[in-house]
Amino acid sequence: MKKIILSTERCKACEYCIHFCPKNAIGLTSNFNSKGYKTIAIDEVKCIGCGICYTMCPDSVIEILNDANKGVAGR
Amino acid sequence: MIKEILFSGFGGQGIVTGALCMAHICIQDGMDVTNMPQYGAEQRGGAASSDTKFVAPPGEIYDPRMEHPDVLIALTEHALAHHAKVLKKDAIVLFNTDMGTYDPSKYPNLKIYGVPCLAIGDSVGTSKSANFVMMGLAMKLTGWFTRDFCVEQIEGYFRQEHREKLIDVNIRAFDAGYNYTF
Amino acid sequence: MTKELWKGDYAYAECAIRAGCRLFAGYPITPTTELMEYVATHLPQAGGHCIIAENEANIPYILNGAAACGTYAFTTSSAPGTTLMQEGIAWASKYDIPAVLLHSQRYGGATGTLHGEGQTDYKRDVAGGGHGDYHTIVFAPASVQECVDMLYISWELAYKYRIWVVIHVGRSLCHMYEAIELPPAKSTHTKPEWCLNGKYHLFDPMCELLDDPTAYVKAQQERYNAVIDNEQRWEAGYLEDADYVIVAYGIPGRVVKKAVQDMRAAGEKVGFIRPVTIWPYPQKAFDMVSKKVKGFLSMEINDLGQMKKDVALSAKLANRDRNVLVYAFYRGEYFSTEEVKEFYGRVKNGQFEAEL
Amino acid sequence: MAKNYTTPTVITGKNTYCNGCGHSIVIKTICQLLDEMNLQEKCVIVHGVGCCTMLGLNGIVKLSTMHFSHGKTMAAATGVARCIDDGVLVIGYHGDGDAYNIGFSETFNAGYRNENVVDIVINNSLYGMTGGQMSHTTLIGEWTENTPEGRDPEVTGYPLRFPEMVKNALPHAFLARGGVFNPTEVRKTKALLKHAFERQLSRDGYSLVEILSMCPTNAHKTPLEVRQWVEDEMGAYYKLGVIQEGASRGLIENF
Repeated sequence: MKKIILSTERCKACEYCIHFCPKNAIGLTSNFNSKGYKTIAIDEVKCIGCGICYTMCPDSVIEILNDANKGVAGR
Repeated sequence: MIKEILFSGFGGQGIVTGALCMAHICIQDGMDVTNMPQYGAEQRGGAASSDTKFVAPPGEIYDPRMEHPDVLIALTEHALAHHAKVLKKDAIVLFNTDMGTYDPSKYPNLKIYGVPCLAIGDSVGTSKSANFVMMGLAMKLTGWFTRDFCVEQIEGYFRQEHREKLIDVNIRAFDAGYNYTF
Repeated sequence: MTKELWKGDYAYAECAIRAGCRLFAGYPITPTTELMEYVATHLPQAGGHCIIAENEANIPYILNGAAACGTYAFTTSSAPGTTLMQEGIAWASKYDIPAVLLHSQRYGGATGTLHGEGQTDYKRDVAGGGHGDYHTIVFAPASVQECVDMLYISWELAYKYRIWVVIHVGRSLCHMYEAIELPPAKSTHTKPEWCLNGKYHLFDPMCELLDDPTAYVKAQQERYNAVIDNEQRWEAGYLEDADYVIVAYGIPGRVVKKAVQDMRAAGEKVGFIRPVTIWPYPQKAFDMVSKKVKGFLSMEINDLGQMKKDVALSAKLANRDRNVLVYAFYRGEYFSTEEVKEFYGRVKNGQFEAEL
Repeated sequence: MAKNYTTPTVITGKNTYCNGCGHSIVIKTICQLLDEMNLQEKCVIVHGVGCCTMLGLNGIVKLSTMHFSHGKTMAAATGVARCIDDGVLVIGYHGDGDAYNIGFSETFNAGYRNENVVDIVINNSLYGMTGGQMSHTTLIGEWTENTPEGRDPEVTGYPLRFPEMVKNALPHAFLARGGVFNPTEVRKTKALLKHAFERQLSRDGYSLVEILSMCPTNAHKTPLEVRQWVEDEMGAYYKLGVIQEGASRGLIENF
């Protein structure tokens, strides 16, 4: 079961993730975080867990656990 | 009593080497030594001088630079003209007559000896060992060190510097100077 | 142990290797070129690195990088080269990184000259040299033996206080030969905890500044005050009953000592102070001078009189209730024992006006 | 294959870079690699002065970092590389201004001596921290604060391709150029960095990886516009990929 963790407090709304999502699963919400940026939200149904948004995200907002049983990537 | 010997001439004439070998001889005799070379930007041909001071029994030499030499080995005219005023009264000057002349009347307070040191050096091997010809003569005139001790230490000095091929020619030059008669 | 004849440059190079220096970066410049040549030959044999740097400006950074890893680092240069190095020494104070510089002065500004002895970089070395609030310990030895002894303990002091140490010598001390005893080789030192090893830790003391400025400032002041309290070194004589005290450092200090001994033998009430550290300046020596002292004579080899104000300040601090006169003798040429005596005679007879 | 994408362990989450800044992506990529290669406690980053300074000073990562004066990054990294224990990764991390303008001598000479370091240069074609002035890598015609009419090469010279300049002239271990303007290039860049790290750990010498990056703030555009500009304009002038793959240290006798 896929799990998406968003640290929206870190988000600076650069929209790289939205631009590159192959499934158009990401969008800006109308919520503001404490830095004053609009935050993102991911449609978990559309998401295929490809990790492109994770790769491009400058602020480490997005984490995707495709396999929650497996340890953290690279460890 | 601090003794002082000054080698002076052009760079390349063995000024620094001669004075340093002198310092080596002194330290091997258990004395306190300083040696202060002075040379210009030119590697060869600029005015150079090197001053060796020594004192026995070992005591502190307060001023390591040249003050009032007891002996001047002048390999050029300039060396004599430049340093004559600082020499001690009745200092011994060994002047290289192969490369210039001097007017004894200008230096009444000095004991100047004209020595054709280049020719003497040439006759025993090379004119480049003129510095050791002068050193040999200086040792004879001052009696600071015996001939045998100097020869032994000259050999030791060049061995220490890994320049063994220079030992023989320089000892021959030293002897030629030591045995020179006016 | 018998004394050996060593050229200054070679002696310092050998001493540095024996003291545990394992990284040297240098750039050829008279009169310290021979030091670099010796290090380049012998340091790799001892398992160290000799880096022939591209210019002097980068050398302190190479040293800072190495010293940050706990390695005893060393460089040497002459006046124009050390000027380029000041930036890196100032930056070392950011992380309190310790290293050692042997600075052989030339006489004069710009390229300077090599024909005489000079003390023209006193002002810069004592003040620190670069930007920011920092000091370096500055040794001003007067003989090859003393310089060797200072260099031998330099890294221990540098690491103890986390501060650069500058050995401030004249040209002569590098080129001259003297009969000296070299100290034995030290065993390897343990690297301090603060040094870089690849693990994350707070390496930058300035980070504390962001959290607690007062604590950081207090720590800095305590560190420098400890240096001032503990590391003043000097040689002095005949201070207890001296009417006049002559102050000179480096090789001129030797000349002054000899002149003072001669004058004492002739019945003159004169003493001498030869600062061995010029930062911290040996205030304690001035405190030991007779409170009835009539004046201090500052003697140095430069054109503008760079040390005279330090002498005046120390004289003032030692005699706060009155104005002790300071007579300054400075010129860009060596002076002899006779000239010291003559200067003293003129001061004593009121023929020389006090400058400060 | 199910793969987990998690934030690297050394990233603290505090990030003081502007929105859309390429630095953040590069730093995250480096940290990912450190996690994968298990080097979190065996790494020293010597960074330059400029926006790269925030890497160490602002606590963005929990790594051993140090920095010195403008342009002196590779001089300090030289000292560290010579004296640090074997098996510790030494990274020089700086921008194009630090590496190619003020620090040209240091960068070149560290490579010239073939010091055992990885030099990562973030090329965003301008000085970021000072507010967007021309650097050596500013493109012809590009607007910056001090080239208001666009960069004129007749006056300011031509943009510098440093890796190409030293390519095959010196026995560098590895020269390459990557980019962080799209996910494909980020992943390729990660592979380049990994290769450079491996070459450094096997003590093969100097590696330089230049990375094309975005600076939306000083370009006065949105992150997405700048990303497109980097991909189209900078990518055309600065060719991506491996530029030099040097021999291992033992084999360079006949260089």
